[in-house]
Amino acid sequence: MTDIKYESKGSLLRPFKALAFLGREPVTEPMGPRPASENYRGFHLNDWEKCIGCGTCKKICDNQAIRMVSIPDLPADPVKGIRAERPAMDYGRCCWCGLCVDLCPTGSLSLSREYVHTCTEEQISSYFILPDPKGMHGQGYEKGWAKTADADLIDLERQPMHQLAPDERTDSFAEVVDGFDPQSALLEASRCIQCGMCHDACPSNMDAPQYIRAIWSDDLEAAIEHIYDTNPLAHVCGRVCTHRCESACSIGIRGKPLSIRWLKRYAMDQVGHDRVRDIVSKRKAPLPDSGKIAIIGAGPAGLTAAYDLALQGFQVTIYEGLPQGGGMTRYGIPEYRLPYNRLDDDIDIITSLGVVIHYDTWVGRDISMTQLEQDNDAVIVANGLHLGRSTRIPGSDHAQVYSAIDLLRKITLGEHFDIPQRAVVIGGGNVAMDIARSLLRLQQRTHGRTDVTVTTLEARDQMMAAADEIEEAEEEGVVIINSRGPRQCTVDKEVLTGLETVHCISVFDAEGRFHPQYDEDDLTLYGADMVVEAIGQAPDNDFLGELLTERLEWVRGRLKIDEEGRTSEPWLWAAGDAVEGPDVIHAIAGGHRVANSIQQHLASLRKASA
Amino acid sequence: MRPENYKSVEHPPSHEYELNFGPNHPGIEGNYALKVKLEGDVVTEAKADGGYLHRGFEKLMETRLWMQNIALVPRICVPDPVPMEVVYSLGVEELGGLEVPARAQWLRVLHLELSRIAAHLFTFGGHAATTGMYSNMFWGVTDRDYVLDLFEQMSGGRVYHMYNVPGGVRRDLPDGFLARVSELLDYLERRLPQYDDLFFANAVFIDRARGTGTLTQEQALSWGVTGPNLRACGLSFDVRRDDPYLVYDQLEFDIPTETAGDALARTLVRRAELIQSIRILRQVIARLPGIDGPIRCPLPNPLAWNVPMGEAYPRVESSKGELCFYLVSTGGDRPHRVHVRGPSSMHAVQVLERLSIGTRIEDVAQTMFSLDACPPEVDR
Amino acid sequence: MSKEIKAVRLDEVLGEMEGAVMQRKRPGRIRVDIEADALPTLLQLLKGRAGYLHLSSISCVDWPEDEEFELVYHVWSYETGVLVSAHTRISKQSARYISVYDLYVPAGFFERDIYEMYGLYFEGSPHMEKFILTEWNGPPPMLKSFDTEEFVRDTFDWKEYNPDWLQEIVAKGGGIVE
Amino acid sequence: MSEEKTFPAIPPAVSTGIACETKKDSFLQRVMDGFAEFCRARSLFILHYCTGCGAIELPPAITSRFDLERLGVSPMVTPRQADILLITGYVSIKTLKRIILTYEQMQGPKYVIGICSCTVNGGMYWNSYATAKQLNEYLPVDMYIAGCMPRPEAVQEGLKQLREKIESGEANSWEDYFKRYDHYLGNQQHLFGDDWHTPTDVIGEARHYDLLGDESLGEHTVRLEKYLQHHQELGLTNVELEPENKELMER
Amino acid sequence: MSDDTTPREGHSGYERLRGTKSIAEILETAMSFERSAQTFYEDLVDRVSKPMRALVKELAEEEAGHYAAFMALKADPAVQQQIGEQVQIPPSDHRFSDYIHLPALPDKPDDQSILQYALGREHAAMEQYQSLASEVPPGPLQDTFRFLAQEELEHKKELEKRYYEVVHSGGV
Repeated sequence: MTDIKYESKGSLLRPFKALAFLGREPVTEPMGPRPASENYRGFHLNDWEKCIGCGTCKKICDNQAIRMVSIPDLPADPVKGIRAERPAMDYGRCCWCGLCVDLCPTGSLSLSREYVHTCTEEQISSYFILPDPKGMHGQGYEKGWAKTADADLIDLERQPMHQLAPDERTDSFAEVVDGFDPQSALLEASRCIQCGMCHDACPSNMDAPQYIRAIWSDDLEAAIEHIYDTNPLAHVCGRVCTHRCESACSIGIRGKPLSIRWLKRYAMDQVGHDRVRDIVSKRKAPLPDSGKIAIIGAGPAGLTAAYDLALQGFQVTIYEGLPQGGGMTRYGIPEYRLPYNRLDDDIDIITSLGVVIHYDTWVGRDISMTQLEQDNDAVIVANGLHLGRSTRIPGSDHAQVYSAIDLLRKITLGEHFDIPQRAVVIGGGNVAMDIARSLLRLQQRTHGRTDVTVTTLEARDQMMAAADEIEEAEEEGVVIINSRGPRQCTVDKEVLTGLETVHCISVFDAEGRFHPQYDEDDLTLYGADMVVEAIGQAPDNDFLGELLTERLEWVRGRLKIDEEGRTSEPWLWAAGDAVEGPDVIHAIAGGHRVANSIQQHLASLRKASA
Repeated sequence: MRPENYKSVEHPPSHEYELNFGPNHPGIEGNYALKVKLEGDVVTEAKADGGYLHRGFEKLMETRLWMQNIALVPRICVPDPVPMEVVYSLGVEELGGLEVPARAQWLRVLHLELSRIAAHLFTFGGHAATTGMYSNMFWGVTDRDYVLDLFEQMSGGRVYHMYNVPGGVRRDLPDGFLARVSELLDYLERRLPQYDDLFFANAVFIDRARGTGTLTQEQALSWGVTGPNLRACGLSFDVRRDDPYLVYDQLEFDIPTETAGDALARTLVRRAELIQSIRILRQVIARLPGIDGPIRCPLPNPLAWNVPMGEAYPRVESSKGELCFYLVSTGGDRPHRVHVRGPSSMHAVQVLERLSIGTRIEDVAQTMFSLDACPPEVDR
Repeated sequence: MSKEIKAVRLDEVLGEMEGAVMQRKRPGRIRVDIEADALPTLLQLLKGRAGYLHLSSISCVDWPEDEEFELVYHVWSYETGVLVSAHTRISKQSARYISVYDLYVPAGFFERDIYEMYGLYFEGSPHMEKFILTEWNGPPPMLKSFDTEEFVRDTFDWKEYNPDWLQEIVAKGGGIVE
Repeated sequence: MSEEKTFPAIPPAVSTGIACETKKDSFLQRVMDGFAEFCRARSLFILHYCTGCGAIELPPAITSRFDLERLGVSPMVTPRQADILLITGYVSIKTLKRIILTYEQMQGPKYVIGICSCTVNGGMYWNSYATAKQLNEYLPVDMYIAGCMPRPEAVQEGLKQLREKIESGEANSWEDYFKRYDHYLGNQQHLFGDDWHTPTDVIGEARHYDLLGDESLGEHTVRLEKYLQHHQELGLTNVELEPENKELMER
Repeated sequence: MSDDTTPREGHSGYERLRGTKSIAEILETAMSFERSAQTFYEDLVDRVSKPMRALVKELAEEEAGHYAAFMALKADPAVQQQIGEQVQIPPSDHRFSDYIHLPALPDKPDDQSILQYALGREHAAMEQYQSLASEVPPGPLQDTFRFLAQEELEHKKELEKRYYEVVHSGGV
């Protein structure tokens, strides 16, 4: 290209050169819409199969153009994190920035290559659409702007969690997981898209988005406030919760779900115990004495109910048979997962609200149910599942065959037993992992070497234990043998020699029902001087006494309760593992439920009498 | 400017009148107005009247998340939206200490220079129309449209691309994109001589533009003129070279200047800049394939993004001049303050008001287009 | 560029200004914090002695907790390629300050803008009247105390769409989730 | 065109004095009307007023590449000669006043097209204090074109639709402005204040076109009349007050 | 408790017993099997504590239903014609018979032992009815055995599921 000499501006005729264009083909495009580019940002498409109704698109929309519509026909499953909702777009607001697509956790939302929509005043409702895969006018335009790896704004990776190396942790009961440092906690918390699927999935409906947001805003005391709205066992849940929230987390669909549990733990660890106690104490309204409540069992359910009721001005007394509180979280969960001092902190907060706990007090032995009924306005049974189930295979009555629950309790209580040189554990759940890893630590400490084998009926992918538990157990040296059904505990001259197992072809039938099939020819013997059965737990309901047992209604061996947690006796409520099966967060939810029910019941009684 | 043979006549008082030049006037650029006092057809007083396009951007940006604002910023200047995206992103990156990957920086330069070409072509079209040369307006608009086609392939949008985000860009280029850019540059190079015939070297245009809206160097400096308008007064200043951002310091390009300071000089500077932009783009096309890597640094979740406390005053050279944002963060998820300093804040208001005085009414439009004033940028 | 202006080192100018706190933010960016009454003098020195000819902009920031406005004067030296941002704070009580229009012509636009948007009056500024907000009767909109969303909610209604698909869903018991 | 300030006196209302006869629906009339609509649909002038950012797609639309002249559409610089008022996106309150003034100056039949999201429900400036949110609260709108902003092809489609609508005689929303003037005026007053008025005597025109309907007059037109009356008393203007309004005011 | 009560499938390791019985005999055995079970569970109801009682009652009702099915079958004229025919004795017969005579349960049975016992019974009965269904000629008799085998299988699965829930308590 040349520069023009503007001193000589050229002939007046020069512009007429443009007349040469007269004969050329015009640049004019044919009438009608041209095909748009491959990543064009046109009208929305939404794959309803992929969409989970999380509403993240609604949150990122800077124009509030997206509204969630609940659609009754659609399947909804809070446990899996699926809502029967789909986004609807207001094209009177949309600016086609595509942030909704880039932030969609599932990748269901995209923009099509369709861009023409006109309507009259009467048809203006056509500006509000419920996108589906067919497009705005059902014309099946191709996808334009859709999710790509480089445009994805969802952080699919977790912040790494530092924990003790396997060889550092096997000789002691020191806590394995370090917990987040402030930086990684902030980063982890900031992955949250606040969809609230975790809230829906949590049995106790913990508002995780709120405390995660508080952590991310570096306002940890606000996080504590939010946590204590729904969970007084924050240290416990911050460490050993079965985190249904994480299974429902919508980031988990394409990536790793948020470490919600560790974030809770981080908030609790960072804010000192005294400060937490101050924060919680402010929640206690100066209420008049509302009544007297007795609770049997200082486990998660009992403690939660006590917390709720104490905040409402009730005089709460807990009767606990064991020397310390926490129930299964203390006597079932090893210290390396939940340090006792953290549990003590949680209990201290509850007792600081005025809750009295009588330890070493067995109801039925030291105080009768009749007494409790007489002295209190309401009684809550939260006795838990403290009896271990046995396979009852031949040889299982040998003295060296233990129940995992009993053994874990012995470890916590510091009771003596002979540490086996070689141990075999039957069971594939978290309790099996707990006892295996505890025995391994004791072996390392006593014998300087470890030999623990876990046999499970289930195949690896069916195992009930949490994936990280399995992984950590194996790191530490626990040998896990899958698909083995226990056949007998071999005893030679009164001495336990091992466990004979048979190959389990399949555990469940096609309909997912328990229907184990064995290959009787495939027998293997695992040598051991101790066999531990960790297959299940049962409640000990003898304390109720025969009379009360007869009066109460039962269902499938458990106390029958209604959805509020009431038993068939008007003064008696039940909660926790004993009625709902073993799970700490369910127990906490049950504690809230009965506390709430009791309050309402007593309030209506007072109203009636007044 | 009055023609040489113009003889001043004593006008009766009725020859003095006020005129609302705009907002609904074909000669005005955008939705903007000048209230002019005329003596005959010579402007004796001019007062800009803005706010017709006021949307309260600065307020709205305080209500939206850092990431959401990427949808808002390009709309501040409609004909040249890309520098807005980039300057905002640069500011957030400075606040957040984000490292923009090399490839993203080159992609941004590609995007910026394409936008500059589009904006200049559009201005040529507009300027031609104000001097009655509609053929050239048709050409300018159509050729700009070919650039918009490239934007559409690159970012999925013709006019508002929302392509730059803090930390990088949103997408990598589609296949074969650079070849298409190259084709377009070839086309534009072929086209420019035709523009010369019709417009730049047109005696009518030169006569009308020469001496219209003349700025002296001192005036330009003192009135805060920047960009091509400043360079048309012989002052070689360009943010790209003198306060470099992105990878402009790795690129070879000249800063064209003219000395006359009038509408013609400004237009010629733009024409020369078009050539420089083509030169920059050729370098980008040559370099870009060799620069691999991510196009965006890892970003926090946009819904939970607290940008660290601080302030930033990023600057870029838009097609119209110096464009700056003043960003203040208090460490929250939204900006505490965003001040948009567009070049047109000066050009379309105080400079235009001053330059209009003494010109004939029919040249006011030309003056405005030659200053490349962008009303939405003034009104925000 | 006018070569007569000698590039006096910025440090010298700042050294003469008592109470001015300088902070180098990055190459080519300097922040100066200064008392309000000394700021015009600083700008005068910057322009007259250090060659800071170009007032890039004046930004105003509302700090509601402090009951103060922060004014930031961004001035640029074409010769040294340095941008100085001079920060000062003005009490909201007085909401008045001195114009620097006689020093920098561009200040006229920015001061009017700040007057409109924040209600901060600049004495001696030539255009202390409305420009953008001529049809606006509310409070200065950029004040943090003005909630634009609340204003919009009180003033405007939203479109009520009622498409067929929505009617069907509502009939089944669904509908828009608020 | 700042109406309050630069118009110290209200110009007199349009009073044609011609009584409009009721249209006879004769065969010839129908043929002639049909022909008129056919022609009208093929010669549409868009008012050259860039109200908002969507206007940036109009130069491409009217120039060579998308050439709207193929549809008989061309820009027009004056409201009096224009048929279509194309509202290109958001309307700031300041612009809205000008839009209404302009609209009232346009001759019927006239058509309003709202393009972009902003004209429908506020668009991306939904929470801005400075923009109006729903255009049809202030003016009757014939056609909307979705997009932010709509591409020239979409504008093309919208104009095609409008053309069909005109040809089939359905594009009558301009009559609605007269028939429901009180409604539109009410919304305008809500936004601009009770002293809002334009130089056009809309009621007079409505009567002229025989489009005065039940909702043409109401509390808002009364408010307008009161305001004008006040000005008249001050000798600022000379307006013949509407007899209907007088009745309404007495009530 | 004998090892046989453990639920298992497959026939390897078992000696196939050969022999024949008349249909009348088979029906008698089956009816006494169901009858004995019914009485057994009915007696058990009072021996177990309340939490287990519902389970035992359910089991008793189940068996009573089967018994009623045989009563109806016997009254069927079509069966009356075949009743004297000899058919092969199924190999599972001995286990089947065991359950008629040997109610092996501890004195104070808990839910686990009741379930284990019931599972063993269901399994033996299912095998027995399956075999018989393949031996007898087509007709109402075969249909009934098929039906009963299916019933027992379904019931067994139901019990297995419950066993899993109760004993493995959700698998911790």
